[in-house]
Amino acid sequence: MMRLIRPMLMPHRLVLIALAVALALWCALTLRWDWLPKYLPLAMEGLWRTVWLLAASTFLGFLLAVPLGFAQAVGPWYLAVPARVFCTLIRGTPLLLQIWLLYYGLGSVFPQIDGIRDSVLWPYLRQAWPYALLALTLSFAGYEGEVMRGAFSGVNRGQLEAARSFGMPRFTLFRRIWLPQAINNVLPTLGGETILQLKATPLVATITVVEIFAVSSRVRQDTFVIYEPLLLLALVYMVIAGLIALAFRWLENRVPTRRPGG
Amino acid sequence: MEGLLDLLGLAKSAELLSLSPPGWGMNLLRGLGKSLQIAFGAFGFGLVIGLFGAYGKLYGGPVVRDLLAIYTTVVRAVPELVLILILYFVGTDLINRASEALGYGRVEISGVAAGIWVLGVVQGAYSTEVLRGAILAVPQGQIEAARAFGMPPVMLMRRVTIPAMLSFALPGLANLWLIATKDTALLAVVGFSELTLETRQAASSTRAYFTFFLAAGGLYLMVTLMSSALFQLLERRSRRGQPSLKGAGR
Amino acid sequence: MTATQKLTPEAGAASDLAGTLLIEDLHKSFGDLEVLKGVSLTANRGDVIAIIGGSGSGKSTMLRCINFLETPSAGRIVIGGEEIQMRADGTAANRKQLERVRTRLAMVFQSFNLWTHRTLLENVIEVPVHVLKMPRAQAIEKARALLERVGLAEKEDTYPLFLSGGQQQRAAIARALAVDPAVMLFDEPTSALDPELVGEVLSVMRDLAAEGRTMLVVTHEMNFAREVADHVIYLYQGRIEEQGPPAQIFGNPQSERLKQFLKSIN
Amino acid sequence: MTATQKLTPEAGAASDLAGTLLIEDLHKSFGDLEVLKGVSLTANRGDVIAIIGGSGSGKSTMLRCINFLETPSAGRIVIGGEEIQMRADGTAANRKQLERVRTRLAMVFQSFNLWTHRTLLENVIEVPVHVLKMPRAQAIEKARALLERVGLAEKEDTYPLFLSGGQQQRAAIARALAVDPAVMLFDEPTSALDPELVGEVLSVMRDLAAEGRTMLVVTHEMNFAREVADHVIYLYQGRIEEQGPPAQIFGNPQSERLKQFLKSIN
Amino acid sequence: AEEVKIGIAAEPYPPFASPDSAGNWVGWEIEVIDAVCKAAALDCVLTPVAWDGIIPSLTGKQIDAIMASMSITEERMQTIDFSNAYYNTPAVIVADKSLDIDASPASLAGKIIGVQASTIHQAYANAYFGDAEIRVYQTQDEANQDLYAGRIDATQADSIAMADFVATDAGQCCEIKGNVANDEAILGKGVGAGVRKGDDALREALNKGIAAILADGTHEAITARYFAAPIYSE
Ligand SMILES: Nc1ncnc2c1ncn2[C@@H]1O[C@H](COP(=O)(O)OP(=O)(O)OP(=O)(O)O)[C@@H](O)[C@H]1O
Ligand SMILES: Nc1ncnc2c1ncn2[C@@H]1O[C@H](COP(=O)(O)OP(=O)(O)OP(=O)(O)O)[C@@H](O)[C@H]1O
Ligand SMILES: [Mg+2]
Ligand SMILES: [Mg+2]
Repeated sequence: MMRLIRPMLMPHRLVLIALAVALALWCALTLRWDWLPKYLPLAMEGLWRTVWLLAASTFLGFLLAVPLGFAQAVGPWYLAVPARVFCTLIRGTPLLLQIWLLYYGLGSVFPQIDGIRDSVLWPYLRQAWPYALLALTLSFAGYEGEVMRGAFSGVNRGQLEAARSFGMPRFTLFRRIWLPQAINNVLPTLGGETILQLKATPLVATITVVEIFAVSSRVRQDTFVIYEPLLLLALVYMVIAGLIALAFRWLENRVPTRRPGG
Repeated sequence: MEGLLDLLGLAKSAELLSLSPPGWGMNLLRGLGKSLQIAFGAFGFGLVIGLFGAYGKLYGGPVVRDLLAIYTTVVRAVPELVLILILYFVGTDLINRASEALGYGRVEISGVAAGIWVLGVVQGAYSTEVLRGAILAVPQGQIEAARAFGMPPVMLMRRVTIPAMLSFALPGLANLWLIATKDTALLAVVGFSELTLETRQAASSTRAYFTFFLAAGGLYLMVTLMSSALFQLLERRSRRGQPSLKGAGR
Repeated sequence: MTATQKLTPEAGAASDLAGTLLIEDLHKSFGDLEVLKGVSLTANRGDVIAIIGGSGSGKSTMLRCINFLETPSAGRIVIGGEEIQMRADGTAANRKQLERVRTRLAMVFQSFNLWTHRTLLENVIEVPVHVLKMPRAQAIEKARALLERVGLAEKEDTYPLFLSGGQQQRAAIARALAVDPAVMLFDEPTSALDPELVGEVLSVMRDLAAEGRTMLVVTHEMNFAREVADHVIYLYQGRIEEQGPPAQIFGNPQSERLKQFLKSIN
Repeated sequence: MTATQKLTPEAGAASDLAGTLLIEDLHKSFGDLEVLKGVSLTANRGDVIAIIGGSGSGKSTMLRCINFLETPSAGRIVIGGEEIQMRADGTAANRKQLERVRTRLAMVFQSFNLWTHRTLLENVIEVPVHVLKMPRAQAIEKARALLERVGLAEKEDTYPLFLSGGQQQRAAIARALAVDPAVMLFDEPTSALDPELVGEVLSVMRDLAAEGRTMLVVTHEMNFAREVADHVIYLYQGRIEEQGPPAQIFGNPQSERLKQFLKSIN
Repeated sequence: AEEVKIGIAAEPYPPFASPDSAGNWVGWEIEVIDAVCKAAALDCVLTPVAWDGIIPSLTGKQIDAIMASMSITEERMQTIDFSNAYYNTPAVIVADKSLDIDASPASLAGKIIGVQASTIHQAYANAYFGDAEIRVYQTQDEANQDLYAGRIDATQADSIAMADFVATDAGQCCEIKGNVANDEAILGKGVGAGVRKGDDALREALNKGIAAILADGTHEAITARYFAAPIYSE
């Protein structure tokens, strides 16, 4: 506990903390917050949608990124080239365009297929969130595929040779040595990328998915209170980003590494 | 040629995308130009912030380090869209109030300048981290060797640290540049007619959504491919002196 | 050059042959560069063979070819009486066989190559548990005994990068011993250590030799080669320039090259 | 323990003092860990001083304190008759002075630390051209002569990472010589090399000693210390445990520690 | 005269305001803005701003007035002031031809209704169609697309814009099902020009201009070129 408190007691930090508290108080007292109770339930709903879209898309995207990265790093050309093309396409075009193409482009193709409106899939195809999830997942996979490519080829060759020299079967080697080391090496990057993914979620508001950003827009549009919802929204994102950072810090510290001193 | 286009059902698209009115091709290109202009400015401004930020974070006093930590954490945690709304409106408001208080009356803030300033502040936070990591990746010994020979700090930075860190920084900087080109889309919110907004206008004026989205995607992709090639060239140049890592992953 | 003794692995039962090693006319090229130009050697169970030679003479390459970390360009490799099946391009033809044979070999790398994401204990039990399917509890018990033996009992929960070079080196030996290998391959096991640690590691190896394990050791430590090895091989530019018992190699070298090499070392 | 000879640098003109080095009661702590506990030494022009000792005894730290790559916790350092001004916290008080003094010292690092983004020739001319402001053409001429001398003439356009360890080591020596240093500091200049390369590098150093350059050499090569050094210092846990001429240190060691250290090496 | 920056929505809203490919803004509202400014002797400059940022732009002084088909509502009047109305149109419900519904909350219960963000239609739908699922789009065009694609059952919007839509190819799927019941508090008192609170001089000037073009027939003339029926009533 003391370890947490002591660094906070440096004089300039005390000044910063005082400033932050003063700023928070000033915001709380002089700005308009009367709209808050009315929109709180909607905000919670939006927050939940943001969180699960983020969680599901990073999880699924990462599952896709592993083979994408592996294929690019060491795969034969007929796997490496498509993986490379996919990653380049995703990274080379704005996510907003991808979302629109999927939702308005692909989405408007479906209704023209005979019988699809009567199928069991239609209630899902009719919703916006499946497209949002798909777009976010593919985007994360594209970016992380690139990261994992570096991670896989960055694993020290000797580590793999040691495993091979003990007769470790290929899949065991991948599962026990290669993948864990690759992931460990890029955990800091992945943490940053997950926060980037968090910041990409507001884009799905443009295809009618009501996540936390859309809620704040709605508040601004309904009440014409301009800055307060934005400030609160910024705070919410900072808290989520902070939690992500903490989670990754915890993951990183599970395997202690010696880092060069600054 | 025309027959072929007809055959593929692309004749209408070609007409919509032609460079002279009533085609919208010129609009898209104009938007692209503006996007690149802002992206370039913001990227450069961000690099300057990043270089000072990285040095401040590594070698600055505790106050400087804490302030920079707050800057990079906050800016990287909050979505750019939110930051742009806050920075653009509050920022211009503050500048105007200041200049009115000083008796100058309202100043005109051009969209380009505002865009560069807003995105530059965002980019600066990321550059700080990229450059800091790159400087850390330079083997300490190389810097010690320079110091042991009596190189003064600025010369050390110019002759050793910066050229040596470049190969570590370039992949990250390439990513930042691509982010900069795409983030210009967010400036549509403040009415800046860059590529995405031009695309939306063209699409909804003509109802040819697919055509224009694909065209814009193609333009972005072109920028990406060209800048990737350029960055690869730079990276290769900065890597001369380092053996290739090819085959290391086997 | 002395002729290689012949050992016919097909003659005896497999169990008798555990710990034997036969290499015949091993060649290896990297592109145009021929690094090994026909190397043959035989090791009986319990033999300690020291391989010496200048930098770039192909010592590491030879060791790495034996367990197919490099694919030989030509030649035969017979381990424990089992010949490793090769394709025309030198890659192992039968992955299952190769994996099986490799579990009977154990290599201790010059740069240790401990798995940095696992603690020492986890490093040592990794192969027994996940490859040899030994029950975890049993593997742990055995691993503790091995770590004890190399003097690292109290470090079992430490990650490799937090250990000094000598400690990592000993941990790598413990990891190799955990698979109960018939043949052990050492690539310059002491080169990165300071003089005091060199002594420690060599004494562990001396014990192993006394136990009767077959060992191939690439080394620059002539004292070790002299004292512990049964047989010394001097490699020069990819060929065996001279070989024989240590007394002969160090006491009465024949080839000019070897004489010069031994002089440069002292 | 022998008393350090005293040398009073203030007595003579600066030019006479070029190449002298005086260290008095040097202390260095990392946090709570006291690594150097009062080390003093004197070197006259042309002296070759070998520093030996076990791992962690503070050899590298001592060398690094001399040119302020580490800030000493206490003590005096006088180089070429000029005392380096220190603040209370051990940092150099006068950056200009420090930079000037450093150009007269040259350090050859254990890990070479050649600048990987420049070719060998560029590495060698870097300091002469950019710090000492020597005309470029002249610097190149001198650099070529030095590279020739260490046997790397045909490698001048190669980048360091494409060279073998021994070649990098020799390039680092050429780079150090390019500044015409009065005092040279070597930190284990041969530890990462194979035996044949060790010989090469040591012979270059022997030449330097013959030229009359002042040298401080941290080394594990007892043969080198025995043959080349004028004076040997044995460090143990941050103190000078014993020092003297090589014949005495190796022939007739007094301290128990040193006896044990010398035994473990052979 | 001093420059007056008139903020218009950067998103096209035909036939009221949309850019042509040469970058010129055209449409009914653009012509009206011209006429009003001329009549009020104002030196007007059109400034496109994203709809989402249009009110902050006004309060942040990037623009001086909003003339972007913005309805005069109580909510908005808490933040900005409005001139008198220069047009008003009823709000209608459009839905697939095969659906048997009208514009009443009861018949829309359980349906999916699309509306454009930050419009009176969104506010109205939230207030009255609580039993339906409401989807919010950035532009009415996108809502129309989804109506055509069948992902929403109905949309609520301006009668003029909708009349335009059902006349297009894509609009053939659908028809206007009727006007929603009026609620002036939400649907407002027509469309007016928004100005900063307290900027009475500009508001008066705009009012004068609007009154002038209504009186001299300019308004009627412009309307006749775009629409079949008048779109202004007292
Ligand atoms: N993967 C490779 N590709 C190309 N050449 C290689 C490769 N590995 C080794 N060589 C070359 O093969 C030769 C023998 O290398 P090897 O590593 O076997 O030498 P060594 O006898 O172990 O030397 P040292 O004592 O320095 O470790 C060297 O000339 C080396 O450059
Ligand atoms: N930057 C540092 N921070 C903390 N401790 C350090 C630092 N540098 C060195 N030490 C410690 O100081 C002690 C002496 O280190 P030093 O590098 O001088 O040893 P050495 O005599 O050079 O040993 P070796 O022969 O292994 O190189 C060691 O215990 C080491 O752990
Ligand atoms: Mg080797
Ligand atoms: Mg050292």
